[in-house]
Amino acid sequence: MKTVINEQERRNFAREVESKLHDKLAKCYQCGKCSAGCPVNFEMDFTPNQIIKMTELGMADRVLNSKTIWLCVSCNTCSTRCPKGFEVAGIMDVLREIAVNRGIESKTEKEVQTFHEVFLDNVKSNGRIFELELVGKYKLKTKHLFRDMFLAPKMIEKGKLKMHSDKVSDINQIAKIFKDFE
Amino acid sequence: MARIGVFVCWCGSNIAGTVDVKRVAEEAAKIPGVVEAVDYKYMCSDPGQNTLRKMIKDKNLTGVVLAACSPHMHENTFRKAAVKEGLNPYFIEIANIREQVSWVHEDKEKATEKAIDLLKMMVEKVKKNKPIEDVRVPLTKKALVIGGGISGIQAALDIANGGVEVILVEKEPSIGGKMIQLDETFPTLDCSSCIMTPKMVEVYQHPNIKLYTYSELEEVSGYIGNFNVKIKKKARSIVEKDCTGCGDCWNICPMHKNVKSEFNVNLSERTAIYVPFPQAVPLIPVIDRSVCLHYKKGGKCQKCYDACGPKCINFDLQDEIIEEKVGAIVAATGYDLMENSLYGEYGYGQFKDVISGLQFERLLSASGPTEGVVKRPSDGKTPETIVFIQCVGSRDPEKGVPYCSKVCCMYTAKHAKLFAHKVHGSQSYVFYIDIRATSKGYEEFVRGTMENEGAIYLRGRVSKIYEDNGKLIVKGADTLSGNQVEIAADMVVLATGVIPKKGSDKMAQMLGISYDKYGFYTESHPKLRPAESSTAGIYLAGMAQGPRDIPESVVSGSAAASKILGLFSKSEYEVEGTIASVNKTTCVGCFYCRRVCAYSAISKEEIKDRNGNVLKVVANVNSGLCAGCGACVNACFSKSIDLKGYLDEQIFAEIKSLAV
Amino acid sequence: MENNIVEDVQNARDEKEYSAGSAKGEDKDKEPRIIAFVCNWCTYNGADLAGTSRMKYAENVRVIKLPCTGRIDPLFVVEAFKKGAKGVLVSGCHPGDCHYTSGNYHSRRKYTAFRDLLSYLGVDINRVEFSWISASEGNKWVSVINEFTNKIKLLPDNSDIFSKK
Amino acid sequence: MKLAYYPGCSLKGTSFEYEVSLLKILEALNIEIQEIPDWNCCGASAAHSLNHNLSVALPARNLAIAENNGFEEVLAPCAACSSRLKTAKYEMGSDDILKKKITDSLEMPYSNSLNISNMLEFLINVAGKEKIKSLVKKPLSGLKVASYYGCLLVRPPKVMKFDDPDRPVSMDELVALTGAVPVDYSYKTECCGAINSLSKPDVVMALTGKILYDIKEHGADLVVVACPLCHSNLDVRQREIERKYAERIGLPVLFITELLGLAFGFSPEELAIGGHMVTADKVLKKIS
Repeated sequence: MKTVINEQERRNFAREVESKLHDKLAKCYQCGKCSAGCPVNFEMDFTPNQIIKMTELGMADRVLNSKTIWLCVSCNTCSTRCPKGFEVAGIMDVLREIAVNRGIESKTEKEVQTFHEVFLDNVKSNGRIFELELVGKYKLKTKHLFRDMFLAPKMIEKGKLKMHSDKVSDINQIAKIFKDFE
Repeated sequence: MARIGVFVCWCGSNIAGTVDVKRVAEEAAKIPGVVEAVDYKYMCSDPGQNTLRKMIKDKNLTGVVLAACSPHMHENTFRKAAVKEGLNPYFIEIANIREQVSWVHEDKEKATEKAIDLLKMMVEKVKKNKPIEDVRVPLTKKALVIGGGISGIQAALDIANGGVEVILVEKEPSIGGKMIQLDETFPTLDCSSCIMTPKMVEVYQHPNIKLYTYSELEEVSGYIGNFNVKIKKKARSIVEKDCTGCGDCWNICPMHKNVKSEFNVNLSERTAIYVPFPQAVPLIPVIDRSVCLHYKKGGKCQKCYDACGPKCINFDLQDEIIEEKVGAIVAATGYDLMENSLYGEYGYGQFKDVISGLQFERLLSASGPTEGVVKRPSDGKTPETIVFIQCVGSRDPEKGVPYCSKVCCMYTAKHAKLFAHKVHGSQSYVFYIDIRATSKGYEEFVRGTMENEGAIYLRGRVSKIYEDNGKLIVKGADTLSGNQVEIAADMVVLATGVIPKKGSDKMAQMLGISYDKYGFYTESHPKLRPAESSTAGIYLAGMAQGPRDIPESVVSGSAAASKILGLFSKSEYEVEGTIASVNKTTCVGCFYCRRVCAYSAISKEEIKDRNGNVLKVVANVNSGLCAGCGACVNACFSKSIDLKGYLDEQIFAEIKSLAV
Repeated sequence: MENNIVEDVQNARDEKEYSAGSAKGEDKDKEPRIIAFVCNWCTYNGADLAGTSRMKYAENVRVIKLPCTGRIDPLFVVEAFKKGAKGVLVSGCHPGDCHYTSGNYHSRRKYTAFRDLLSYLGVDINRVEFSWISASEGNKWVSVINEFTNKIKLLPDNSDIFSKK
Repeated sequence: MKLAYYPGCSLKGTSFEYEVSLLKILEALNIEIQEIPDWNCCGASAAHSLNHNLSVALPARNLAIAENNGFEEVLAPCAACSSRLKTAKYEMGSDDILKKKITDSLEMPYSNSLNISNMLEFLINVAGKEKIKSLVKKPLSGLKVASYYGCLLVRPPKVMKFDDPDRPVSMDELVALTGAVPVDYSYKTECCGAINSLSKPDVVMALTGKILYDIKEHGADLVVVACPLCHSNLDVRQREIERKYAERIGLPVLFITELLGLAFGFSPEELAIGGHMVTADKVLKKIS
């Protein structure tokens, strides 16, 4: 792999991330403790420390299209153990947000992205999560109709899947929050 | 009224080429108070100096101004000449018309104007000069060394061999410090106790060294050449002069296997009456009163007393306070290792086979708990795979310290090497971030561990250690290949960061020396005065200043010693007289000056009436400690401190001379 | 001895005449004078180095040597302006290099507070410069002096700096 | 002190057992709580993954309502909810501009002064260990219990400010109060895969499997958790994991509130233990 670094682009991207992150990329000295402890590192295409370095070097395309940013489960193991107190989990949030803002759809981790989107839609319309609706819409969108289907009957039997949900009564305020911050 | 003589030097054509020296002299002669102004080709030459001396004598001068080269060149030359004619040396002032005029300007008119200005300034200043006497401080030619580790031992021996008496104070029951706990030392792999023990014995037997072990510094007062120290000699419960070190007492102590050995870093046990290790110096036991049954159970147990042939055990001995006068002090208080239990993810304290680097030293050592056979603390089995983790606590501003501990790269390479030597077919893995091997032979040593002993180095940190079926699963990263790696190890050794000895900040406060935010003592100048503390007469050595290895610790001990021998080579300590002095009539005792003084040179003085009642408390400048920086002058709200040689009125006179 | 007394009396008389004389010689077109308060260890040596290296710079500066910037009383600066200086430079060792450990920090702290006071007194704070020049920075001394001199020359010439505008 | 209760969506849905048992033990502890009126979803992982400001604004509405209703303390039993509420408080505490934007949007005064507790914090700091101990009527002696903390109860420490992030003890202490034996094992704070349960089931099963098999190996009879998502992954997916790795686990997963409830003398039915996918019947026989 070879990357020609364009200083202007590098600086723009690094600064965009830093300003959203409220942290400095240069703090990272690449010890790799984040990657060492990451529970989902084995599925990632780049380790978290590589993502940090690539962000610093302005490799926006590669970072924003990576599997890593969508596979991160925000368990915060990395941030907790980072000797430099760097916001490792935080940078994943920032990169996901930038990717979404730029309209980049994850090619490999579409399900994760879709799940988050469906989830937020559900919050937007109900104010709370209606689990049955959430699962249903997610399955429709991803066409994984039958995955996990065998769980459903038993869950219904145990009373875990409710057939209706309580909505937030002041749903206008929820709509306003979404309008103000979306 | 002032009688000033002015000399304008040509410096050949160096000055005369650009400055109209005749005109400068003519202008000078017009200044009131100037009795004569002359120009001369080379003032620093012998004839030049004679001209100066002659005029001082003939014209009965009260002050001299030379317009010449930088005072850093010849101020001393002219001062010496003045002294020969009975003039106080501080009545010589120099207007620097070479470095500041002739060499840096080209326009002769403007250069001459400037030269006249500079000369005028000095004439006005010298009119306000007052005689200054250099300060002479008597010296007590005896040194105190605090800390009996390698750097303290080196300092003590060097001073003692220079013919000066030394008092060595060590907190622990034996001298030897951390170095005596080590097995072999990098990069030569010579056995630590083989090179250390003879030095310890030499200290013990040296006629010029008085050794106080199991003792602590209690109080320090005074200043360079004249320190008064109080040493607390903690009660050993042994009459030292009678003890033969036979061992009958500690062999019979019923507290066998009950107390963790400090020397073996908790890997073995000791008794309540004990010597920390067999080669201890002095070989005199001490009773640990916090665990001894005699003290805990109201005097019932006295087995050691019964077993002791010379009957040198005395349960009633009390702490003693010893007072000494010394002229100089070496602070060599050493270091501690960070607490590994801060790292919950590494399971230190939870998993028995996760140990510290110092513990591994003890496992390697022939005098250690396993007699040099590497065994796992959990089950005594010989480990086949060991994972070494570097930078545990170091370079970790979140949980540890941000600095590099400097010795860990090297001792880890040594550990891996010795492990390969001791256990054939074994395998070491070393997690590192950067390898710092910068001294002579170090890089080759580390390469040797990789290339010849087959240690695998992985660039990355470890995140977590799990226990699984008697193995330690080490989950780390290899950032070079971009992989998460898991290694099943039999043992994990943590290269723990170095921190200052516990209480080093208190010690610094007692000594009046400065220390950094971690507690390491700071040097008077980081490059040029590395052996001196910020306080005159107190010197630094060893890890108390910051992480360093054995050779550097030895060098620093010797450096401190040579500074002290140099100090003691004169009959008195001389300080330039340009120091601060307090006007005790106007001082209001706010002591803001104390807060800015970097030398702890300002003390409180009580002004008493005839009956001994304290009228007020004022600042007093200790001439032995004052370095003459003048920060206190600037800090004083009541304008009660001034700096000799740079008095307020002198500076104002200089400024005034420039009035247009 | 007697001779001396005669000379002294003469001197005292001269002093009055001399001051009167120099006041007469005041010249409106005179180059602005800059007073530099420097520490003995770093900046003074830096200036010496500029000399031994035969670097050239503006003639306007008059150096007053003190042991440490920590000794430089803000009143010296006020006095300098009162006595007609058009600019004042304070220069010492770089942070961390102070010969006296911390004198330059005390100085810096003092001057941060002092700037407001100067400005209140009616001094354009552009006329006060604070810089770190080490003993090895002869070239920096030269550039600081030249730049500061140029800056002073460009400022409007209000010869009486203390009169509030 | 008025105690606010923020149930969150899970406790009203898939993890209803948590709420049932929680209300039971609070009743026994004589602690009164009131649900935050008209609360909304905290946004969970989805909000902070896609929109940082939204992830602060959604929980902020709940906090603002609670504050304006005179509450000083909020109990958020769901680990994810408490994490989001605490993070929102932390973020608004360190970013005045964001705080202003949010309060402007909510059109409510808000001082950011509420204390937020997750279940473990609440039990230890608010209810108190002494009081809990005094209520134990039926000691669960002989039962070996593994506490599973997961991520969000203790991480990140600068936001949570509770227990040790790598060697937590609070849940084990609660287990010990019931008379049961806490089981030590390695994966106490390993992540179970969390929100990726639906989108990346394979990853979740690998992570959860590792945790469950480790607990099993250390001889525990059951697992306790204080997080609906952990519970869902450990309990609902357990049979699937057994099938995938062809090795039985059979570990009932209880909420810590259920375990305390049992020790307080409530019946399994009262605590809705029957709502779990992995049956606890066999284990419960051990103590009856």
